[in-house]
Amino acid sequence: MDNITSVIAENISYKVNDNKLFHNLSFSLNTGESLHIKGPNGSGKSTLLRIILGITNPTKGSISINSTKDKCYLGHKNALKNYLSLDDNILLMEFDNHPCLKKYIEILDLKRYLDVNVANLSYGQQKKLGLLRLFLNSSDLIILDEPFVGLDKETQIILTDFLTDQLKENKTLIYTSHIECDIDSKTLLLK
Amino acid sequence: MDNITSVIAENISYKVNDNKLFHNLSFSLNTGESLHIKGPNGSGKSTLLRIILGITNPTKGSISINSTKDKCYLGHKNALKNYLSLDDNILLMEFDNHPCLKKYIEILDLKRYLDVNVANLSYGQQKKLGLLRLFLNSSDLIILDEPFVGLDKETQIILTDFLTDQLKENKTLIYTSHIECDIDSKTLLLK
Amino acid sequence: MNELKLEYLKLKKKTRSWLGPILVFWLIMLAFPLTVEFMQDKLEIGFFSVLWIAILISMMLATEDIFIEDYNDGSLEQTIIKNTSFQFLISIRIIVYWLMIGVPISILSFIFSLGTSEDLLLSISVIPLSIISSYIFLNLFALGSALSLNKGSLLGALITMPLALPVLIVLGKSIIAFQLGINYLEFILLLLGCLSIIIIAVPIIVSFIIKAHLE
Amino acid sequence: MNELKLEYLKLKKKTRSWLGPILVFWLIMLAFPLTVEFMQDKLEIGFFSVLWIAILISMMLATEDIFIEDYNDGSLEQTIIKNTSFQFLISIRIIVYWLMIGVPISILSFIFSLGTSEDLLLSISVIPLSIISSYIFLNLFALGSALSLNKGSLLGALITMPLALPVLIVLGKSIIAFQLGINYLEFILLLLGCLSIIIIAVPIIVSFIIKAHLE
Amino acid sequence: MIKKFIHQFASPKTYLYQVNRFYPYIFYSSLVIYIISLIWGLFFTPEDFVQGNSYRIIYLHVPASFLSQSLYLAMAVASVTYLVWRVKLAAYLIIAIAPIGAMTTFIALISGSIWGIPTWGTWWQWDARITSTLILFIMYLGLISLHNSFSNFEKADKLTSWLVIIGAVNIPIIKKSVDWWSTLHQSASITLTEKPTIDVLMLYPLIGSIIGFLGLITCLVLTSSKYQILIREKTKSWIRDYV
Ligand code: HEM
Ligand SMILES: Nc1ncnc2c1ncn2[C@@H]1O[C@H](COP(=O)(O)OP(=O)(O)OP(=O)(O)O)[C@@H](O)[C@H]1O
Ligand SMILES: Nc1ncnc2c1ncn2[C@@H]1O[C@H](COP(=O)(O)OP(=O)(O)OP(=O)(O)O)[C@@H](O)[C@H]1O
Ligand SMILES: [Mg+2]
Ligand SMILES: [Mg+2]
Repeated sequence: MDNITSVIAENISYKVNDNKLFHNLSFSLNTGESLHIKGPNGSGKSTLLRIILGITNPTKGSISINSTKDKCYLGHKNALKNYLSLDDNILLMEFDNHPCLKKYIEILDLKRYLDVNVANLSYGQQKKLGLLRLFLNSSDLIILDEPFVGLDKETQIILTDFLTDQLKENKTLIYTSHIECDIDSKTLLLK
Repeated sequence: MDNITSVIAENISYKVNDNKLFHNLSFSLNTGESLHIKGPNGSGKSTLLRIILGITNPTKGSISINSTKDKCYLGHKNALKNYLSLDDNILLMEFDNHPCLKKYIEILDLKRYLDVNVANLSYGQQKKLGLLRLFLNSSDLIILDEPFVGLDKETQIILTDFLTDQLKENKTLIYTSHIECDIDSKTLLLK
Repeated sequence: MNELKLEYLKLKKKTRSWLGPILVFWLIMLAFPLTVEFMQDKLEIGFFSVLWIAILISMMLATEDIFIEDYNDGSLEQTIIKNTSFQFLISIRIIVYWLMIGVPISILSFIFSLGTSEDLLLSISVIPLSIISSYIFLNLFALGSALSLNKGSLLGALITMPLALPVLIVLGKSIIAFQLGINYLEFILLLLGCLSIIIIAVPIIVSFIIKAHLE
Repeated sequence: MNELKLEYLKLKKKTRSWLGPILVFWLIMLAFPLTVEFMQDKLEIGFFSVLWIAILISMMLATEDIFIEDYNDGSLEQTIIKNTSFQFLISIRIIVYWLMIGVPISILSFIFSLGTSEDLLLSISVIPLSIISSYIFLNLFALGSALSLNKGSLLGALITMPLALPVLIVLGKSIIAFQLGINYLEFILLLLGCLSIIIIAVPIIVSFIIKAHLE
Repeated sequence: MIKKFIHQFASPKTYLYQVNRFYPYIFYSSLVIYIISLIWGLFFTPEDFVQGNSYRIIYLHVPASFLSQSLYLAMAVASVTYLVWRVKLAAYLIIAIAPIGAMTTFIALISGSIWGIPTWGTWWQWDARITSTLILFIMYLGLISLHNSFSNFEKADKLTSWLVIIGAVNIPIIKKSVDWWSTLHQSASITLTEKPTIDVLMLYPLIGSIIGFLGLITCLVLTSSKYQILIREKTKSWIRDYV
């Protein structure tokens, strides 16, 4: 396993309206490594992830990411279209021709619901559909914001196994989760 | 402790578009008792809660609830107004004069954010604000759909303790949760 | 009236929802004389037609998200499981919208019509018409909005359009009646009659529709 | 053009979003002659004014939730972190809206104007005007919509209104120019000029605004 | 008893097999009838004394107008059946008929408008019969979108049936409008009780065209109801055998 550095954060700080979320944070991650960002509610975990993604700019410091591929991100919001059927949503994610699509639809037990509108799916089923973006990803860097929320035990295990496999394939993983999970990872504690 | 029956469900069934969610379900709960509805994603837990609340009608069967007070319900959605500050949201919930308001704002660590728009709060903070409805409730029957989602460890414990106290005060509790919690309750397994 | 206050609070903070329709009304009334080179005396001909249409449109805009926001964020469920009357809350909300949007627009109507026709009596006669009609339209479009809670649905537009057209016709006729000095009051009474039916019927129907949507 | 297909798919399923504005356009054009007792020949006077206003309003309605839905459901974030150009996607979306709403409305404009003026040449001259103006309006209001991503904000309306009025004036003048047989083409060229600037500028500004909102 | 009978007969499965059996007969015979009456009406009847040749649009207008109402009545009957006996097939029929009803009403409106230009000098008049026909058209569209706006089919069926029944008051209004209000529009020229007020030479082809049109539209309804059954029962095992 060649350990190439894939994410380096140097002295990043962030504050909104005099609310200092974090200060002089530095870390670096190699490929194949995973980082679990921990901290109480409102400590700035999601914000840090958005900074890593480049959506938000840090007040100070810099982030560099060693990959030209698209990042794979899943946040609190699922980025699904409520008024479209499951099928159409897969089309929108441009996964309709993905070789593994069938397999994961099967695994996640969504097959029966392909023509049901997303609005009618249960909370967990919507989350599962959102997770398709992860399961079918083709990127080096995976960033997940509370991926286990709303999933039943069985799916949580499937997800953990998948992530462990991805790490073996030398991908980099950064995630937050208030739910314990068995992924071998470094920890970053905020506040 | 006088055990009065507070919820009776008789032979309820529900189906949508030939998708039979549950069939001939019966249970009864006394005051001071708690029911944990379990089941995989999409098994109809949320739907069952909505049937108990009277929002959805069961296809067959009947539910009777032995209380004239408002029910206390918290679903997957927080029923908050994004564009209003925390303060205004509390006003909308009509809790602005509640004697315990201050205490819980303190406990939930929301004090600093009273004039921040809900849209800017973190996921867990929004959930906490939604939980105010529960903490300040004045009803006999408490119905919660995955209340632990997105909360940090500390808040999860606060919530568990609160619910245990409520049960001691002879309230009835019905909830679903994929996250384990230490509430002494009956179990109903769907599917 | 705590409900009234709370509804007011919510609407007030959504500047776009209440000031938006008023601005659109203003835009239309302003755009009308700009787009054609009328002589001042001819302007009056199309003016009232445009005025009624502008009221119609701004009321339609005002009601666009009158229920859908509550539907999406889960507030409707909280409202329904309460013991308070749902119909009552719907009426209250419509009244608040009317006070915050309908009434200011009626005053603007008066000003614009005074500016165009320079006939004080005629302009004053516009006030009751626009006040009543804006209330009627608000109710109608609130109904339409409830019917279209589901994004894909056109039901709202289909049902409200045929109901709105007759009101427009009556409005048009009232002005002519006023100008000819006949029947003006009868038309006002007719509108009030419609209004009184609508005020009672709409909250009932809307509450029924919303409950059906939530199920 | 996979992007075009996907945008089309999304809009198509939201019947209300695309058919709604068309119906409103239709409603306004239908309401206009109903509200005033015009002679057929006088009808023409106010007609074009109402036509341009109707196009303006329906384009405004069309763009109301052109970005806000993606903003609320988290799709915008997914789009931004992709390597594909965000500006390009915005242009594509506006084009799809124009094809699904602007173009049908232009055709309706032609039909209505033929029905009113019974002058075939004049009605044909309306087509390029409405096609170009609907595209301009769509771009303008898309900008407004991006500025108002935050519900409380009126910025969008305040910025787009002053920009929309000059277009309305030019539209009004073009028709008169056509009727008098002068300068019609110059006006078309003027509009095309505006359009070409707007087509390039709006996606850039909008992508910038949206990114600022997401931060 | 009745209930049992209805349920047995009206199972989607039997319905589907029966439809497949009779479909070709209905289709070809009505096609022949319609074509013959059209040819007869268009080429072998004299020019109208007042209206000249334009009256010949009657062979489209009258059947379409007639069917637009009959289809609505059929929907009303199906709605009652559904609400009273809970026959699923009836619910499928309602939603199968609605688009076709909308289509025929549209044809009636368009052909009437076209006819109006030479005879009345205007293509539209806010006259009672025309207005109520327009309302019928809007009602059809409304029913379709009502059904579409609920994802729970059962609930959609129930609400739609109620609305169909409520909306049925419009039908007598259309029928009687010409008698209640004096209007531009023709009053009925063919009734069951009185002697027709129309020339016999036009009458037979007209009746023929109505029957033929009726048959053709029935075929359309059958096809669309088949399609509806395939969608709604797609989870049932017998459908898989059928397909
Ligand atoms: C848009 C305009 C029109 C509409 C909506 C319309 C609608 C109707 C309707 C609903 C019927 C009743 C069919 C029935 O009772 O079964 C009908 C019948 C008829 N219409 Fe029209 N019509 C229109 C224009 C015209 C025009 C312009 C004419 C000719 C001058 C015309 C001539 C007739 C005749 C002769 C009948 C047959 C009457 C009967 O035998 O019952 N209609 N039309
Ligand atoms: N405009 C603002 N004014 C004040 N505070 C703000 C503002 N915007 C955001 N914040 C604060 O910034 C923090 C953002 O936290 P973030 O969403 O990153 O938390 P988190 O660690 O992901 O929490 P959770 O576990 O609840 O998801 C919150 O504490 C929020 O209150
Ligand atoms: N229109 C519909 N067609 C088909 N299935 C539907 C329809 N509406 C709802 N359902 C199904 O009904 C079920 C509703 O489940 P519900 O939301 O009650 O699940 P849940 O047990 O709360 O799951 P979760 O743990 O994910 O919250 C889902 O399986 C959903 O797919
Ligand atoms: Mg977070
Ligand atoms: Mg659930």
